[in-house]
Amino acid sequence: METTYIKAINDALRIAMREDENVFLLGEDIGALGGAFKATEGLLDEFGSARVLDTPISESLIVGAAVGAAAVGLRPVAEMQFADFVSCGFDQVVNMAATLRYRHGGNAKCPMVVRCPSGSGVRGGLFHSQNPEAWFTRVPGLKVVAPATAFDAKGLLLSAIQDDDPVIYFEHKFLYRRVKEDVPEASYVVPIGKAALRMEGSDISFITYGSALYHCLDAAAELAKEGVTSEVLDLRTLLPLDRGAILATARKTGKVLIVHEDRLTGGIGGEVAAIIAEHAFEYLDAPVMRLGMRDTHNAFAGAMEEYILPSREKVLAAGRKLAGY
Amino acid sequence: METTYIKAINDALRIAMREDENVFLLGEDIGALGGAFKATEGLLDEFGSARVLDTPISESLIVGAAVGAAAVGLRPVAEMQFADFVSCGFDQVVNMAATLRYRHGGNAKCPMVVRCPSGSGVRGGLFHSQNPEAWFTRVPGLKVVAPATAFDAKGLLLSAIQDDDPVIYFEHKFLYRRVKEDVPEASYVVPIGKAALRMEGSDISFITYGSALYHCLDAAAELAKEGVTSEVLDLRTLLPLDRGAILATARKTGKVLIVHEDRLTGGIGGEVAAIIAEHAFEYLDAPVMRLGMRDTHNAFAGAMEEYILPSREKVLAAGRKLAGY
Amino acid sequence: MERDLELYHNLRLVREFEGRLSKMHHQGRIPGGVYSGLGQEALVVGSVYGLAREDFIFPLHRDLGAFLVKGVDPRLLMAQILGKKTGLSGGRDSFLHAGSLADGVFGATSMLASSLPVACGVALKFKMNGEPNVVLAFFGEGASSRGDVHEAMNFAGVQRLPVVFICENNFYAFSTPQPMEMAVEDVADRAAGYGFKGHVCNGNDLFAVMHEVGAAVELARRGGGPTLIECKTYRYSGHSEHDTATYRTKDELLEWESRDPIYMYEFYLQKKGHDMAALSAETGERVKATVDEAVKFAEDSPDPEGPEAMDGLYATQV
Amino acid sequence: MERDLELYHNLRLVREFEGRLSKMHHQGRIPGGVYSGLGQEALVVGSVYGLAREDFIFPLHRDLGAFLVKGVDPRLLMAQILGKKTGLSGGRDSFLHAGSLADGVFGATSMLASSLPVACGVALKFKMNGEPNVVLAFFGEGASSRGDVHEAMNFAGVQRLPVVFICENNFYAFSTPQPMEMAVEDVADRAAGYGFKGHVCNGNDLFAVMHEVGAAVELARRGGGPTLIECKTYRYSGHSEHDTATYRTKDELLEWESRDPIYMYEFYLQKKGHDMAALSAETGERVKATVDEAVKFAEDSPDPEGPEAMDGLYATQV
Ligand SMILES: Cc1ncc(C[n+]2csc(CCOP(=O)(O)OP(=O)(O)O)c2C)c(N)n1
Ligand SMILES: Cc1ncc(C[n+]2csc(CCOP(=O)(O)OP(=O)(O)O)c2C)c(N)n1
Ligand SMILES: [Mg+2]
Ligand SMILES: [Mg+2]
Repeated sequence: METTYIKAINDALRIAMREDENVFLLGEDIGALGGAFKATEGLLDEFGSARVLDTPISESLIVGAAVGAAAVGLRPVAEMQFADFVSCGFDQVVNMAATLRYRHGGNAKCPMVVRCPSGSGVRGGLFHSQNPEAWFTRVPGLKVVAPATAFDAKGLLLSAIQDDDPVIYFEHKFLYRRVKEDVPEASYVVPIGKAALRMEGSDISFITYGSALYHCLDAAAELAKEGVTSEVLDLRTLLPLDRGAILATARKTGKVLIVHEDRLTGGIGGEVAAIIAEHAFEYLDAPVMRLGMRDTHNAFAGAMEEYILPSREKVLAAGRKLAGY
Repeated sequence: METTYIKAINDALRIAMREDENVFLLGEDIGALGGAFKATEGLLDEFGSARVLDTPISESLIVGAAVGAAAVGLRPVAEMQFADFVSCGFDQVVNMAATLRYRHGGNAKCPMVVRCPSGSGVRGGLFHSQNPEAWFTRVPGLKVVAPATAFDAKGLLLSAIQDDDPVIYFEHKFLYRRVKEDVPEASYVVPIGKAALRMEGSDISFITYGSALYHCLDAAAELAKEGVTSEVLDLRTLLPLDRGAILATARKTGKVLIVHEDRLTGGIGGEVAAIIAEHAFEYLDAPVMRLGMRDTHNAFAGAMEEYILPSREKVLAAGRKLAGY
Repeated sequence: MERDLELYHNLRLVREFEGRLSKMHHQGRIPGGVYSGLGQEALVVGSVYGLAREDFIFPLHRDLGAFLVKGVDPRLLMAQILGKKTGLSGGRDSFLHAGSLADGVFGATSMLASSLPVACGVALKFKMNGEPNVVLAFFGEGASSRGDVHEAMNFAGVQRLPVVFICENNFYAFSTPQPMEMAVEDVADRAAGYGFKGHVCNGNDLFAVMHEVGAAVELARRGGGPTLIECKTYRYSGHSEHDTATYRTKDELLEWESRDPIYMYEFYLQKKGHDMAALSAETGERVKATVDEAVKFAEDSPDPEGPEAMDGLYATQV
Repeated sequence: MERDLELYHNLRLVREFEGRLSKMHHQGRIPGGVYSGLGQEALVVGSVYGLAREDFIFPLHRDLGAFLVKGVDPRLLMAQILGKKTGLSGGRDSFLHAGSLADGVFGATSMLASSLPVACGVALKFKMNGEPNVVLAFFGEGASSRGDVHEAMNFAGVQRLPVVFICENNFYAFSTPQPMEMAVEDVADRAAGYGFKGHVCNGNDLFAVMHEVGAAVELARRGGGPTLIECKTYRYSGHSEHDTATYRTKDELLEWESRDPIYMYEFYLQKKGHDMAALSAETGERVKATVDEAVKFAEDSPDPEGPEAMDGLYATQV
């Protein structure tokens, strides 16, 4: 069935709640309103206000309460209204959730999901456009996923809800209604920790995730016309990284361009580049290149946002340069 | 004068407060107690409780109030009792302080310092050992420094206090009383943004900062006996990185080992490796190697802490491997 | 008399500005979100009117009027809302995510209530330097649930800071009605737990607001410490102009529209002997002209260039 | 009668355990920090005694006694404190940064008061599933300044959660005296702002604690929602065993030592006709034996191996 990315999320939540009565949702305006982006639309009607819980504006409480509920057997799915606000519940994510099992000597589970609507390109400005994923990919005990397709949005969310560890789920606002594709109606999972090879080729590799996937696919299609064949690897899971897939494509083509919408400095691209530079060094035929948002804040004005974000054209230019090495 | 690292910090605070009456301190137990680590010892007596302000246990308030005071012309130096607790004031650092100037169209200043006693090796366990620096190095608008020597501890703190931008100052608990060296009594600054070449050589490069510097120096000394000469670059400032110095040493030796106490995945080493892999590729004779804390939490037990942290021996082994390429 | 008319002018200016934004939004002339304060004019005018330039205000997303009353140039504010180069943030952010420190207006981030600790920092400076200035920190009843509110009020109580906390209780946080946000009727009750006074007032009644906030401001100036004033009010529009506000009833809206702050104030002016028809028309002309000019200025202003996104990050580049 | 003696045993056990730690610390036999609860025994015993295994407690750094009363094996607790493989966290962290979910004891992080939102989450499960269990969430008067306390109490009020918040007011947060932490005398006053009751009680008086907390627990079990109980008490030791506590006077300490909770309770037992000399000696022997055994178990336990630091991060490895 043709399904948008946001509808896929909605479907996953509904399926998970039907399959397991321990699954419940909490967050701001997720009930009657169905969430700021309608991710939870219709769920209050079907499951009632105990399982679709509207909270006060208290991000630290939302995450913390999810940890507590998870520790005693529920499977909470918390929503941040925007990913940007996870900074207000930061301690609960990185110290409370991430270490729960560890500090209980392994005798605890923390099966919770924090949904974070993230990303730029929607004229959101400084505080409604952030890509905070790399704050969390450096925290052991967490898992971090960032689907780019509607299929993955659904399958990764179902995986995340079934997972016994805390999963930070970054859903991309720009893709909500722009991505539309055939998605099975039934329940299925996309495994956490596995990247997806979206395109096979032999000349250069794009390693990417989230909204930037589409720039890479577009650029790869264009490059194909120029006789350059590309691999496009969609990471999907950012913690733990699929090192096998990363190294395989790097070794295969010897030329890697890492692309993400997150800021260049401190984005996950640095980690990916470092892994390649250390473990695929002998195979490299060119510098490991990176393209990310420029090192500034998420400026609002159209020309500014365009200037700082990766785009099809920027990826293409970088890809050409790489292919030319 | 022979001065410990912690005494150098104390001296810098005293000098700054004498030089500029707009400088004041705020934090938990910094007054009568002189701080959990005695960094502010004696300052209450000299400057009074208005300028050495004991606050309630409210990290978000501490950082936020510093931003407010800075915006109207004071120069606050906030203390986190442990760096780990900066997670409780995270939003104020990354959203409020870091964007203040930007969102006021450039017409604002935020001359504040957040002192964060960080680091492992002191049997502090999960929440008194953290190295949170890389959460902040991905945030434009902030500056991040991490001195390794007593001289730098003083000079960088004085620089940070004089700087018109928010500076997150990571001081290393392990070094507080273990580092002792000649430090000028007078006021001086160490410029933010400049790395220091601690040792010159031609075979391999260590790039490091903080407590790991000493492991690198020890390993380099040992390697010298084996006929391998090393460069040791102490980054000192982590945002902005001194790209010039990083690339210079990488190009010179063609063999780089990045070492930090911060966790391997997501530490600043990934960023440094990526910069080298992209911009010094042609000069590389070996994989860019990294050594950091293992990807887990700061475990408490002695053998565990030893197992996960970098050490002289681990650096030496990695250095030998690198030299052997 | 002078004051009566100034207040009236302010009320009408705020409403005209807000109303225009709503219209422009529906015409697709505004690039970002618009969070209307229509209906809450008495609250912002009554609390900010009469402050000195050196006093600071910390407005939130619905406090556009506070910018205007505090002295921010309507043209710059409109340019800010349109994301223009001439806007307060030079196009870097939109709507009220910008301030004008020279006018004593602190720009908020989006993180609700995160401004309150910062407001304490400004007040701390006033106290430390013995300056007789005050800080007004606004927050919604929804934002009152955030931890930063607690940390800020507690600290303000301990340090007896010259800050007035103003809670705009408009009974909803986005779609969430007050009973889902808190188990009490009055946020003002919380002041007792911080060692200062809390008062509830009718936020649609200009005089009530001026009276309560005025007294709190005077107390703060005299070194008497903080006060919490809760103003009960109502927003006519949805949460943002995108929101159709189906979570509330038409009757409820009607009830509140009948308590319209400007209407109430006009009744007062009429009692005082003004020819309200004439005054209303004349004031309407004036504020319309001001807003027209602001719109023209803003729309004629250049957009920022892309590379300007890299400027303004640091005061001292390394 | 049975109960009287059990309570006495608990009080003495906690004191013996705490006292032993202090001694061992000074002998250099404890690798990390020790935060003594000596003097606060009535508070932890009185509040935790009588809870069911399914009830949950959220102890903080000074609530070692709460672990013991709730049923955590003293040997495992001692092993935890020594960082042994047999400890609750298997050596991964030290002292009270570990819990035992099977015993209904939630392990805290170091971030003070960050447990309170989590306590609400556990209570939410009890409410959702209609289980008649309760949650006790402890926090110091110092920790009361953190935003998480506010967010948690507000939410607990809205949802009428079965949680009892217990503020241990021992008048200091590390070196900071209460007047620098808050502008009120009683933290309990804050409950009113969250729509539930707050009570102050003498935390050194076992009966007072049992009475207040007991009533709150019963209320919570019946679906009556949260309560805040503030217990005034005093820690005899410094903040940690490293702290010489020069920020307070000898006289103040003496005054509080004269309100010793165990002494008070022994006076009660004596009034009830017990031969206190005999009972005290006998109980002393028993608790000494228990702690001896715990120490022996812990010290004989193996240290964890280095690579174990990598285990326990994930339930389902990828
Ligand atoms: C920390 C944080 N969480 C969530 C939001 C999203 N948000 C923006 S406005 C709003 C409702 C605010 O309600 P209230 O404080 O009552 O102000 P009002 O809009 O009613 O004037 C929400 C939830 C935010 N901006 N910041
Ligand atoms: C968020 C946070 N900030 C600071 C600290 C450091 N710290 C540990 S205990 C303590 C004092 C706590 O005082 P209180 O809550 O009154 O408990 P008490 O020690 O008096 O029992 C401080 C400041 C911490 N653990 N967590
Ligand atoms: Mg509201
Ligand atoms: Mg205390």
